[in-house]
Amino acid sequence: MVQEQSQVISVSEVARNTYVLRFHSPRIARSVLAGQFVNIAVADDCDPLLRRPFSIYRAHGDTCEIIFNVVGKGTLALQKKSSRDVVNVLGPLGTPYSLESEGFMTAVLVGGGLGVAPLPLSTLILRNKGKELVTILGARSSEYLVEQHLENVHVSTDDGTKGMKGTAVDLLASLLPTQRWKSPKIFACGPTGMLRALGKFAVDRNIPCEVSLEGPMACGFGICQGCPVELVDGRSRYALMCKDGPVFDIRRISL
Amino acid sequence: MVQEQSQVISVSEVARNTYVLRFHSPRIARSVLAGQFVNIAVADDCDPLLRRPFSIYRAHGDTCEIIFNVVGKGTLALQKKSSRDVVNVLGPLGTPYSLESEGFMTAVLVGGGLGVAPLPLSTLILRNKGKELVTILGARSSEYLVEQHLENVHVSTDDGTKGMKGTAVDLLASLLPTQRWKSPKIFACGPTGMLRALGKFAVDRNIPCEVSLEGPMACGFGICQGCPVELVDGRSRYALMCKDGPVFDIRRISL
Amino acid sequence: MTKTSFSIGGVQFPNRVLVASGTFGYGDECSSLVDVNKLGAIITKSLSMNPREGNPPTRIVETPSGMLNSIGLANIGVERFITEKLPFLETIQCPVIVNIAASTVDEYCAVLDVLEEHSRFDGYEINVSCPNVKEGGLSFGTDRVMTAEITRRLRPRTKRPLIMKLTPNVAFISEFARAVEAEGADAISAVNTLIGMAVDVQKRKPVLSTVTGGLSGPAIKPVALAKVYEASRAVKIPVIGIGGIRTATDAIEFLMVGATAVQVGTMNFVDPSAGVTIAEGIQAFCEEHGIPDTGDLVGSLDARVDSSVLTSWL
Amino acid sequence: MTKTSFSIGGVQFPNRVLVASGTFGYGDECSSLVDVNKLGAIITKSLSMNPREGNPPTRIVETPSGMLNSIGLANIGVERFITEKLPFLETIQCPVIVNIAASTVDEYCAVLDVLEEHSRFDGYEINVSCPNVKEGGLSFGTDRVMTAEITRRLRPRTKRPLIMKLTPNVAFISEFARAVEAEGADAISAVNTLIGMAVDVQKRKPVLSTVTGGLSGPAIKPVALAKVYEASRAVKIPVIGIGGIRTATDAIEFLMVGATAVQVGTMNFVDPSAGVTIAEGIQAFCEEHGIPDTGDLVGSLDARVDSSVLTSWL
Ligand SMILES: Cc1cc2nc3c(=O)[nH]c(=O)nc-3n(C[C@H](O)[C@H](O)[C@H](O)COP(=O)(O)OP(=O)(O)OC[C@H]3O[C@@H](n4cnc5c(N)ncnc54)[C@H](O)[C@@H]3O)c2cc1C
Ligand SMILES: Cc1cc2nc3c(=O)[nH]c(=O)nc-3n(C[C@H](O)[C@H](O)[C@H](O)COP(=O)(O)OP(=O)(O)OC[C@H]3O[C@@H](n4cnc5c(N)ncnc54)[C@H](O)[C@@H]3O)c2cc1C
Ligand SMILES: Cc1cc2nc3c(=O)[nH]c(=O)nc-3n(C[C@H](O)[C@H](O)[C@H](O)COP(=O)(O)O)c2cc1C
Ligand SMILES: Cc1cc2nc3c(=O)[nH]c(=O)nc-3n(C[C@H](O)[C@H](O)[C@H](O)COP(=O)(O)O)c2cc1C
Ligand code: FES
Ligand code: FES
Repeated sequence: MVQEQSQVISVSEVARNTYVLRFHSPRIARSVLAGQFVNIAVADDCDPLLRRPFSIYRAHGDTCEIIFNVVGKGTLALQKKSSRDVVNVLGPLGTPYSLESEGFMTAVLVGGGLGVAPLPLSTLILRNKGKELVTILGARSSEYLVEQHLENVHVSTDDGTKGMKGTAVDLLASLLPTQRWKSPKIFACGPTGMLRALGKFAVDRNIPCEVSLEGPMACGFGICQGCPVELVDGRSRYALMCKDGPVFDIRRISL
Repeated sequence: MVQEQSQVISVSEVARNTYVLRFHSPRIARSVLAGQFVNIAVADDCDPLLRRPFSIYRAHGDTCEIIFNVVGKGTLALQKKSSRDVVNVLGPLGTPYSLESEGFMTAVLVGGGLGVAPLPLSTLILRNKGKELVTILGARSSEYLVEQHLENVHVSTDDGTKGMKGTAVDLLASLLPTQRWKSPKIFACGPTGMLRALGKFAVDRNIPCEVSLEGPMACGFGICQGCPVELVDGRSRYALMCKDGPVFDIRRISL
Repeated sequence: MTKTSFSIGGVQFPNRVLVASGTFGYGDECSSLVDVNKLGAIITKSLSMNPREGNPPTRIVETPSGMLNSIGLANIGVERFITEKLPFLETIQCPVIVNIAASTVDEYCAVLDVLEEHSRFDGYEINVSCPNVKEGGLSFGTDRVMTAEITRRLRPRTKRPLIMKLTPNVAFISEFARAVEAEGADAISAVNTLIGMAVDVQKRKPVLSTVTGGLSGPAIKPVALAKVYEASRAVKIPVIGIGGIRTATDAIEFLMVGATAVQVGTMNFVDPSAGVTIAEGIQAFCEEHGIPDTGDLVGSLDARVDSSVLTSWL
Repeated sequence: MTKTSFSIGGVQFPNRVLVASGTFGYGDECSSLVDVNKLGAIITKSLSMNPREGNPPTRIVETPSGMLNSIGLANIGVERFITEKLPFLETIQCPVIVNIAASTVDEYCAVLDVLEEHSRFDGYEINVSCPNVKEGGLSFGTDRVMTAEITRRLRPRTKRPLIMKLTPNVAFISEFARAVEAEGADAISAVNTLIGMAVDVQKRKPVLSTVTGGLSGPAIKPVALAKVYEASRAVKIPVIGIGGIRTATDAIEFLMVGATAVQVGTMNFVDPSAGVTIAEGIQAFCEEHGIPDTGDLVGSLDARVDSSVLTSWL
């Protein structure tokens, strides 16, 4: 975990209301693992006060990228950044996907909406590991889809404008019987509702599944205790989303 | 007084740390009088919360200009604006210089530092009225001087890098005996310390003098009662800087 | 079409967004910028018996997401108000609530008596955040007995709505709410400003001439909301929510926690039409959610009260 | 070279900028990001006798220039603190103040007794913003008698500095300051969070699971400053100023109004090295102004006290 004053390189629109911010951050770029995030100070003044968390979308050489939707004042401020600006970035934060594990042969990457964010970095690592790769994306409609830097992509949209009409979980359910995935494991990211449905699907079929969660955070590195995630059993009632997560084995948590 | 959503046209640096912001504001541009000001909303969010007051520097056609130094977060936000931005402008506000009065023949415009702000608009009006014009500027050093759009300019700098070494008041004092100004009247703007010295100078010599003041404001149009200016006599103890001013006859107020 | 009107003490208000005392002058100053008839009501600057010059400069200072003021209740006094401002107020339709400030209980009564002679006024809001000169200048508003006493003395003098405006600078605002309800107040306004301070470190002096002042603006919204929640659960009379309201969403938060109406204060300085925009925003929210009456929002919060932090750990 | 150190109750602190309880963990979490030895002291997260899981989500929400929290004093309990955190704390030089929370007076005593067995700790800060289970969960901190009682019971159990941390949610903090001074507290910390609230209007629910929570951050700075001013004028013991400190200038404001030292809270979440930066900034200010000792700033405000708004009109 380091704090870097990062020069913004570019902000570009890659899909409807969807932006990629690229910044110079050598220490984070070199150490980040797939599923980890950064916490970015978006304003100079006091409003918005807190940093904003974003998954690392891509990292190459000295640069990192995040991908985001403009949903409020913090993301609006980020969208307005240009190469004249510097942002203060804290990272890499959190527990990554356990992509290095030997316990699976096929990685099924599932991204709902901007849940695509941690998937390109995951793809890169999985490819190097020589794992089989399937990517399943869900989006509201085709104009919101971000399919770059992924492999073996299957697509669903809520309105049917591209791919299967339905959710990413629907698509997964329809694919599963037809495909011959050798010892699959799901790595997912997306809205809580989707993760809940996906979790049920995976547990019912006994497919291992790791999900990356989202929720309010103040510090992002474990000192405020502001980000509890309810555990289903274990010694403690809560884990911290920012430190013990954002990636959790679906069987450990209650969504 | 109107409230306009004004398209920013440009922000340009005209002297050291000194910027001119030009914006499209037809209703204000057409009605503003010299010495009046606008109150500009600088941020979308809550910090900084209040508008920032600026004298109108120039107005032509549908556009207005203000000139400012970056001194804090509000002026920093303005400096960062570009032609992609819109600012909300309230104006024109306040009581202008009484340039239309018959009581003088020579207008001695005195600007200390960014007190030059209301002078170009004054120059335009005085020129149309056929008045004699003398302009006296004071600045910290030559790089801070803004001499455009003025007439018959005399300059002083604190460090002597241009014109007389000394303050604008020193310069005025040295010019007065040598010039043959027919029934002069001073119209000044600048830091309170300078206005105080200038006021004493003018009152001692019985030269009429109007000054434009600066100070904290919340609303800028008379509803918060936040901007009292102490009066030397009269029915009330205070006038409102934003409404009764910012221009006052120096004999009416206690600085 | 959503129903937006409501009534307090028999007076009908066209909508639930009022402009707060001291932030909209006497109603006439903003009339070129905003259609005041689209407001729920205008609440005037606090009026005292005699004109007050107010405090020396500096009277205001900006703070993060807020501002401090120490105006000193500068006002033209009730007589000049009648002669100079009533004529304009006669020309507009929206309700006018006159806010009264005083430094003795007798003065409150005297000001109200003058106003009672004029039929234009729709009610009174009583500012109890004033120094009680008989008690060495301590604020009436932090003393429950005095706050009740002011209510008791004013109540029989008018049939118009009597709205007691409470200060947040107390441990439990519910105690004050109950006290004024018991004395017959028609409604409560909550809250006035929080006591705060700012220092000029270069000059080593307080920024405000009076050392401390009143904090307002979005910064205080969370505190105001908690106070309104506490007050409205303690009494049956309507509570008018005030403090840091900037958007329609802010106003709806206040309605949901139990406010019957809201007041917009500091934001009038930033945007004199804030009140109208917020009133329209509440209506749009209702239309979007199929809510027939803005009153349906009032107290509609789904909260497990027992788990309030008042009985929990921070 | 400016003198930056000072002492409270015989303990020497290297500088006047401490990190506030609950905003810096137990001291070890941030050690990779910031040189903790450059802090005036670390104040730990509040510790109770037994571990506490904390409140259900949602525990935090951002507000204009601030945040609300309802952590529920999630902590590992004093025993695990000793076994898991003491080893790290032994490796650093800066003073460590342990903050204690409890729901009975006996529990405060019991936690302190455990800590007394370890020489590493330089003092105690007592968080009285806890629900008093014997009184139906009302906060100890808004009850002057209970606040005094906790002090009285703890005082004889330790020779180390006993710092009572007061809540701002009272009308007159000076009364509480005097009460704990009379019972032998070595110092006062002021302030804890302001009670506040936020609503999710789409869900019609409070954002926080506990309905209300504690407001902190720059938004509360003006209020905290006024409380510290009031408290420090009421007592002779040192007051440690807390609330919304973001910059060295903010910290100097607190020192000038009378704080002997300050604590940085919420800003640690935004910048874990805020405390160190602020300590350096205070020193730079002193050097620039030819001030030989940061202590010369303490109470150096030039204020005409009689004109405070407490005895004036807002
Ligand atoms: C570990 C982690 C990784 C994330 N990665 C990404 C990413 O790669 N790309 C991306 O676009 N977003 C990501 N998010 C969510 C992102 O942090 C929020 O969208 C952002 O903070 C919103 O800031 P804002 O100021 O624009 O919105 P605000 O003005 O704060 O809020 C606008 C709306 O967004 C909701 N919201 C705010 N914060 C969050 C949050 N943390 N989670 C869910 N909803 C929220 C609010 O409830 C509100 O409705 C991530 C969040 C976490 C916790
Ligand atoms: C009627 C009027 C006309 C003005 N015209 C101009 C103009 O044409 N050009 C220009 O550059 N400035 C002008 N000013 C001053 C300008 O409004 C302030 O410089 C500006 O508000 C500072 O905002 P900020 O957020 O950048 O600074 P802040 O962060 O608010 O403050 C930075 C520093 O500036 C000081 N300051 C803040 N506001 C004022 C103020 N109103 N007057 C004096 N000092 C202040 C503060 O005390 C602080 O030291 C005018 C002010 C008034 C009242
Ligand atoms: C500059 C100013 C002047 C005020 N004057 C009065 C007043 O005269 N009487 C009164 O009852 N409240 C007065 N108030 C308090 C407001 O009516 C309101 O209660 C408070 O500002 C909180 O609301 P806000 O955060 O929306 O501003 C004043 C507030 C401000 C900022
Ligand atoms: C997330 C969070 C947790 C806190 N936990 C504690 C705590 O355990 N004990 C305590 O005495 N104060 C606690 N506080 C209060 C702070 O120590 C401090 O008094 C308060 O936040 C005001 O300072 P600030 O505005 O600088 O944050 C906490 C504050 C926050 C924001
Ligand atoms: S966000 Fe602070 S502990 Fe997780
Ligand atoms: S700034 Fe509000 S009355 Fe002058």
